[in-house]
Amino acid sequence: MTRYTPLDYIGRNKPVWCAGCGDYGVLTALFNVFSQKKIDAKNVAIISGIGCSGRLPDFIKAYGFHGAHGRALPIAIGVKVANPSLNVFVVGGDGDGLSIGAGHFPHAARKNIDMTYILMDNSLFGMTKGQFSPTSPCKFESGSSPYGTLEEPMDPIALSLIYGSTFVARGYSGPSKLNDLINLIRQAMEHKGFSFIHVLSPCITYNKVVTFQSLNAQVVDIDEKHEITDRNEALALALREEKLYVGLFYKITKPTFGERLITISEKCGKRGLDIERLYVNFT
Amino acid sequence: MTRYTPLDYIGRNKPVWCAGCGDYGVLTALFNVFSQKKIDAKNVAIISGIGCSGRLPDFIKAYGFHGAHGRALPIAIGVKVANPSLNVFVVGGDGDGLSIGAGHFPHAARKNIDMTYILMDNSLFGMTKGQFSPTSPCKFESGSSPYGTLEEPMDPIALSLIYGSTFVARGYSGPSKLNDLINLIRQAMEHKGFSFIHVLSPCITYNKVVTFQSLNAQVVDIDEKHEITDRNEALALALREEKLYVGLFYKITKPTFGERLITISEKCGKRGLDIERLYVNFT
Amino acid sequence: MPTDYVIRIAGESGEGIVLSGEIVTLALSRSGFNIFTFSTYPAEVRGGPSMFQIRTGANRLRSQGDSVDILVALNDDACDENLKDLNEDGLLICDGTPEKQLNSPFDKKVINCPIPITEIASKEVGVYRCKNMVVIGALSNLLNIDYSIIESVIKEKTSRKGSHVLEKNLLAFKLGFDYAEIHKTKPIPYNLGPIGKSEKLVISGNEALALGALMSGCRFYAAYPITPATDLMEWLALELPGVGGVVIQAEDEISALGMVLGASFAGQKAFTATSGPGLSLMVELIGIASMAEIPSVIVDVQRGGPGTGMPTKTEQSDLNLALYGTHGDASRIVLAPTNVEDCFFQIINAFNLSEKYQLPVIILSDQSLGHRKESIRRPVMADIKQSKRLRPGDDEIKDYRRYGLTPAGVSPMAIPGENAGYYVAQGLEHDEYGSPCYDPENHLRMTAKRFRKLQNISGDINMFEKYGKQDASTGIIGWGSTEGAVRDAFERLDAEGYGVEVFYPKVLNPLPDKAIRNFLKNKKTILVPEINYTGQFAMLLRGKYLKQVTPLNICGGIPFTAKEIYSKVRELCNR
Amino acid sequence: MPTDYVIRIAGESGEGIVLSGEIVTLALSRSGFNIFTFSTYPAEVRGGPSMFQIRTGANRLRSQGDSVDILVALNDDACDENLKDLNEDGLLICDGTPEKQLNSPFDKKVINCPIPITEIASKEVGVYRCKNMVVIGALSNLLNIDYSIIESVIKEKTSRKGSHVLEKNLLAFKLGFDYAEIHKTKPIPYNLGPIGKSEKLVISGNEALALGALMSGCRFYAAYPITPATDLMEWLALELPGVGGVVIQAEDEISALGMVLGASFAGQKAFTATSGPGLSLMVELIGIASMAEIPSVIVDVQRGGPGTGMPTKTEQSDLNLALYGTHGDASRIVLAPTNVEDCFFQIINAFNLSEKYQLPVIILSDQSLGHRKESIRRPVMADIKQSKRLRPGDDEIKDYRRYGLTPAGVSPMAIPGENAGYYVAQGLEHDEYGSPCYDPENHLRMTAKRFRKLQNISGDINMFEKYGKQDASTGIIGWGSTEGAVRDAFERLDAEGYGVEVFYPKVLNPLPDKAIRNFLKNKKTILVPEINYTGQFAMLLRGKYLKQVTPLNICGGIPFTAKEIYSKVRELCNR
Ligand SMILES: Cc1ncc(C[n+]2csc(CCOP(=O)(O)OP(=O)(O)O)c2C)c(N)n1
Ligand SMILES: Cc1ncc(C[n+]2csc(CCOP(=O)(O)OP(=O)(O)O)c2C)c(N)n1
Ligand code: SF4
Ligand code: SF4
Ligand SMILES: [Mg+2]
Ligand SMILES: [Mg+2]
Repeated sequence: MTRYTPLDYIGRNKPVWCAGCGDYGVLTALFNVFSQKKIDAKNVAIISGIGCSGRLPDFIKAYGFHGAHGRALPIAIGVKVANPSLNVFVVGGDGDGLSIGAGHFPHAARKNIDMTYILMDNSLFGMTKGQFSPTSPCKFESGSSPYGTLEEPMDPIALSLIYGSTFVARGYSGPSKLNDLINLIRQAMEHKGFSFIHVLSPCITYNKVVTFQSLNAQVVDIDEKHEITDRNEALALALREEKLYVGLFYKITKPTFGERLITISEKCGKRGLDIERLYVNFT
Repeated sequence: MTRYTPLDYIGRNKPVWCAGCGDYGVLTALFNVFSQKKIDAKNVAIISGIGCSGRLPDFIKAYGFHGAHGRALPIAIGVKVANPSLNVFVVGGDGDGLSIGAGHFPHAARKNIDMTYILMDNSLFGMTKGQFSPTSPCKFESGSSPYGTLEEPMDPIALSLIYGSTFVARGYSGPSKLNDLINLIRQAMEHKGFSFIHVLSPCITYNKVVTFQSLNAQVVDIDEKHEITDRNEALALALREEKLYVGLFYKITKPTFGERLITISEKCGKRGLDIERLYVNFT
Repeated sequence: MPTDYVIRIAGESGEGIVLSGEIVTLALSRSGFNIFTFSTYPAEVRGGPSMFQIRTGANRLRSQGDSVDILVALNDDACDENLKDLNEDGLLICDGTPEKQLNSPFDKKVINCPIPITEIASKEVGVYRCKNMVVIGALSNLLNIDYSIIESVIKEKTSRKGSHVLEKNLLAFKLGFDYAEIHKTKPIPYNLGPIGKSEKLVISGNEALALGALMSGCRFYAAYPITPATDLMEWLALELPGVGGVVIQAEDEISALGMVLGASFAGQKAFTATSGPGLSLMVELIGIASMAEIPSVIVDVQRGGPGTGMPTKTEQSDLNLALYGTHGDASRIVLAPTNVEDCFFQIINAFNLSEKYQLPVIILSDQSLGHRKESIRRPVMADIKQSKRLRPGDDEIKDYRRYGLTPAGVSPMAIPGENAGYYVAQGLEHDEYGSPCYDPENHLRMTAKRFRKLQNISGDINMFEKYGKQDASTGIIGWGSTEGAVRDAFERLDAEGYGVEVFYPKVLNPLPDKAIRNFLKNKKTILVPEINYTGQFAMLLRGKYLKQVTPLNICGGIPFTAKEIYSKVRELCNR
Repeated sequence: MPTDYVIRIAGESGEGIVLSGEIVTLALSRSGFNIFTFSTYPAEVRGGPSMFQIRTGANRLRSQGDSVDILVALNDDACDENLKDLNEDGLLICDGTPEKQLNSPFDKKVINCPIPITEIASKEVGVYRCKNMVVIGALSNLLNIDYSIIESVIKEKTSRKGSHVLEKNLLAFKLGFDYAEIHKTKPIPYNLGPIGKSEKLVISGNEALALGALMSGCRFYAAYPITPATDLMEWLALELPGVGGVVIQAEDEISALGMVLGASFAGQKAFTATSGPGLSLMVELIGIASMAEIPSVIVDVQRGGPGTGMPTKTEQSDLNLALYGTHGDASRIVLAPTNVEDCFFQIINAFNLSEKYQLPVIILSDQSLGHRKESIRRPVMADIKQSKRLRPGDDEIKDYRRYGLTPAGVSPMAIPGENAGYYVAQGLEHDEYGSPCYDPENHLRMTAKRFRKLQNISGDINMFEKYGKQDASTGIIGWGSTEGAVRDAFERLDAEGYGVEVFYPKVLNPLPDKAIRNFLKNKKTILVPEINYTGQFAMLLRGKYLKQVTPLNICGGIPFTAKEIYSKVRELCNR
């Protein structure tokens, strides 16, 4: 690439999202982060599952993998481990990441893979036309819950903290917080380790409860005094029910999976391919 | 049943566990709980996945379902919802519940299904001969991690708390804590809602790090003053790294999934099977 | 004089095409006409071409029609796109004023009725989104569909969006009607006239499956949303609680089937529905159901594959997965309903077979069948037979062998809570008691037991449909949703004197061998139409009956037309 | 005079049977003999019968042997259990004193060498668990296997358990040797004598796959433990990091294959191995690999199914799942190695085909092949050819079409980080650029492209093995691990003048059609031996070639003996 304006990262396909969908905010933020950091798109891989949010890789100039519903994290781990020099992003919805993909999230986080996971949360399944999701509020009425949901919503921030992510933040795709979102994504990308950003990204077509309007009234910036290296404090902040905090909850440094892999290779003394030594196993 | 001694609950099959395996402790505890509560075995369903621990249903007189690796929780939900009068238990290993089954745990917990999940944790995969598991300590050397593991272990208590279990406890299958384990399981069974017991249950054949000996030195009873209805306190206790607390971490009362289902039926006015009313949809 | 005609409403996803189609459908049905709908739409929520097609007439309809009689185009792109399918003397309702010229080869003969749809909606009604209602108004006028019937359907379908919306909709409808009344120039030949109230239901394949399940006594449904099966869940979520049933949205398809197995183990009739990707995820547990002998029903509303494929398009490419999906030799039953009414009957069969034989039963529907609406006779509750599971008697409980070796392979199944028939539903190979057992003879014995259950099924239900001349040298044998197009083609061929016999098995595993052998015996040419690339059913027939067949495959995500079948058979006969 | 003999060490799981078998195996191999092992053990860690069988001799060995020449029984149950398999004039080493009487029909002719195994271990050595070493000592003496060779193998295999354990083991070994020396009464006929050092490796099927993968340049492995595939992972976990590779234990099989696809997308050769339950879970992603055209290799070490089935027993019942598993029509390659050496070659083929055609490749091994050890020639690195992925050139990058329609169906694949060939690996149906596309013609075109890739494969590798008389009227056609027993049977039949031809395809999808048609052409009787219940391969052959075949199925979790094949063919020929 020779130019790095946000427009230079526009992908081959026009977004198929409804006009006004929260996901445009995330896309715009990514354009801006890439531009700010003058990222060469050839070094970016964006891995997604299935959902409205999962269509993002089609709309951005970068390598992408639009695989199976809920499997973006394992695929991304493969990408990053195979080529540690790539900037790896995972994007997907609340259903993709917390419903069908719920089993992969803890394992990606605790490995501290050096990548950024952006969970675009609209509190329902947009792509399949509006059924409730793991983050739908209590008693949420939807096509599959016409009398209201029966379960309590999951809190992606708390989960991510317990799972061992080393960078945990919440952003909001509403215009008022777009700059903050850009900053969060940039910091996440700069962070060495597993960074998780929970983005409140409303579905304007199916969600009549969690909307830009409702969120504008709820989101509150995290206090500047918040100690981002204290996991218990971060958890307490996440679990406080009255407020919906946005900003950086937690950030610490730990060896990444890649770094630990290198120590293993070193333990093995980089012996190289010595066939005769291998054959000793069998003689 | 006419007699209710612990021996009356012995199943058709002799345990196939290695002599000395921690899982015997859990089995004994269940015999005793059933005996204490004079449970009629015909009302008990024990659902398990695959693993050494998953073999438990074969050894106890009760209905059982020894299904697929990692799928005990969904199966158990089906059982309980279909027949709410059954006493439903889920038993299984750390691999079964936290590796392949990791995606089901949060969803069973937050539904607050009225059943008891006993996770028999030996910090490795016993059945497949000793590979590391999600609860293996850092740098754990095993068949599949000859140079030590690279990831941080998961903490089942913290997970369970964040997932929304309404009863969270840790037991230990060592002889010194067998009575406590019996009490915990009894309380869990009496609890209305999703009760989770993390049982430290060492594998004496493959685990040379997490052993009865090491655990005897580590386990500490939870202080009597601990406030069991305070989730943040319970979390803090779970996350304290120096100590391995055993006892009841957390217990609150919330409507169960079954109770909430009843409210839905009531909302629908128990209209019964009125075919003509249904046909209005199509005319 | 044709007894039926085809209306197509075409536009862009988001223009309310489906709603307008549904309103016209219901209005026509209430006017006494039979219905057969067909629609296509993109996988995305917004954007991309969308269309809703209604074939309607006095007699039973079995396919979507070969071409379009009345085309309603909500925008110019849609007009250009769809004009090729409009009959030469068809009626065109497009967006514009009478002066609008058409750049189409047909423009001379076509009856051109331009309506300023956008203008009326935006300016006169003041709501752009009301375009679809304007169009319904015009249709009502031009096709002589009773004004008040449509009006009341609009009220029912849109009133819960608030009185303001309803008012605007009704206004748009009226303006469309009036505009057409004033501006129509020629008499419109598409007028089936009044016909009187009908007793039929107008219902989709997915709805028929859901309704049939409910009427079969099923009270437990767990699933994970997936196109094109989600509406089945949504219907049940509304209706099952009212009859004491439960619908659970599981966290994924594995969990959904797990819940179904658990509920069935506990004594409930239970089922799940999904599409290809979900069925792929379920195959491990299908093996468990087969091994542990748990009755269970799984509906697969097939869509274009592989992978995420084409979520809103139809295909018949999951047959192999249904027949063979899961590791090991696992017995199971596979059913294939042929039309909407048959969906209703086949799910009843599915529950009965699954309860009786303690096997997983997979029903193969597809997007076109699941989403199309047809007029069907009203099912009568008293006609529905329900099979019961074999239960152990008191004497059998004493030394209870859950997996006892019986001549038919079916063993009595105890239910938790009912009596002391403790056993472990066992996914490991096991002996008669359910205790794990790896003895070689035992494995053979138990495998044979599980497959023995398939032997008696052909006696159980009416497993196939067959029509035409038995001595014909040309046969058509297919499965599932293609039957309607084949039947329409057959009737034309038959009328023209072509000797053809048609065979549609409803059970694809185990196939009704005797009847199929009989059918195949003296056929020279055997056409096997399928909506897939590799000819999965053709391969099954070849393997089972060692007979050469002529596959006819289409692979574009849309169903066969009767014409395609008709032409192919003529070509084969005239060769 | 037979040129080889069969030793079976039998006991209970936990008595160290496997270790003793491995020690004898290695000692025999170092003494220059060829090896073919066979073992059975329960799925549980403790308890249940276990046995380790070693066939050894001067020539290449291809099956486990029809019966046992030397039976070593560590306890009385094992003796009773296994005696039926001992030859009439076999050698029996059981636990007891010379006075011990055998209640067996053979006791007259059998050479009875009771050794007080338990007594020596418990009393003289003081360690009950050393029973297996006592037995090795006796074997060393009676079969004339070099004392010092065994001694050093014992040292290598058990020294890491500490010097105390090693000392006790060596003592037990010596006492067993000495006891046999003193008490043997007759000359023992099982003495193959010294033969000189061999250059061969003695290696299991799983190890050969792992070694082959490493030597093919594969540097990424992700898997989830499962019997009987776990040891493949454990070997790679030890060896791959040393050559700069990575082994990841994933949280489940779906994740494992996901990681493999990610790594391959990023340009690495990557693979996973599993058994049936894991393959079932992987089928959704196999469809994605086929759709998005991601090279990937999946090993399935089959075990008894369905469900959890019989984890430690062998079966060939995942063929259908490998061929058809996943929704939709999904192209893939399926390979089936026939013996341990072939495992090595087939995984190299797998990587080459998968890279060249950008397809998922499934290798079907099984428990018996995966766990048996055979003597194989030393592979030479220089002989290993490696295919490269087609990459886009600079001009192609400009308007890069990842899924460009080419005559062979293979399109150049850009790699992230290398150049500006941005594209989205697409699980939705897509156009040439990878943009989602639901156009009917496009779907047909793209499906055809993905299947076109299968057309050229038969030219690529030596896809089959064929031997015997071409004009024979009796043929045997099978797949995978049964080849050895068939070859042994064939040689006997051939020597006896029965005209038989044998065909083993190494590629099961796409089958080498031309060669198979040729083979089938003038055969009257075609035997298809398979270790499964339903005859999955027989059904495939019937479907593809419309030819009647004679299935020979066993379904007990253990491999064929040559005798079973031999008898069946004789029966067919003499009919
Ligand atoms: C295995 C499988 N199951 C179900 C689906 C259908 N499906 C597609 S997207 C989706 C959920 C979308 O919700 P979310 O992940 O929150 O994304 P959103 O559309 O809301 O951005 C579902 C259930 C699928 N594609 N694959
Ligand atoms: C789908 C699938 N994958 C893998 C396996 C193999 N397997 C059986 S048990 C097990 C793990 C056992 O570990 P854990 O759950 O901790 O139970 P434990 O034996 O330690 O009690 C595995 C990987 C399987 N049975 N099914
Ligand atoms: S349906 Fe909702 S989530 Fe999907 S594109 Fe439209 S607004 Fe966005
Ligand atoms: S292997 Fe370990 S977990 Fe399994 S039975 Fe033996 S001691 Fe218990
Ligand atoms: Mg969402
Ligand atoms: Mg474990």
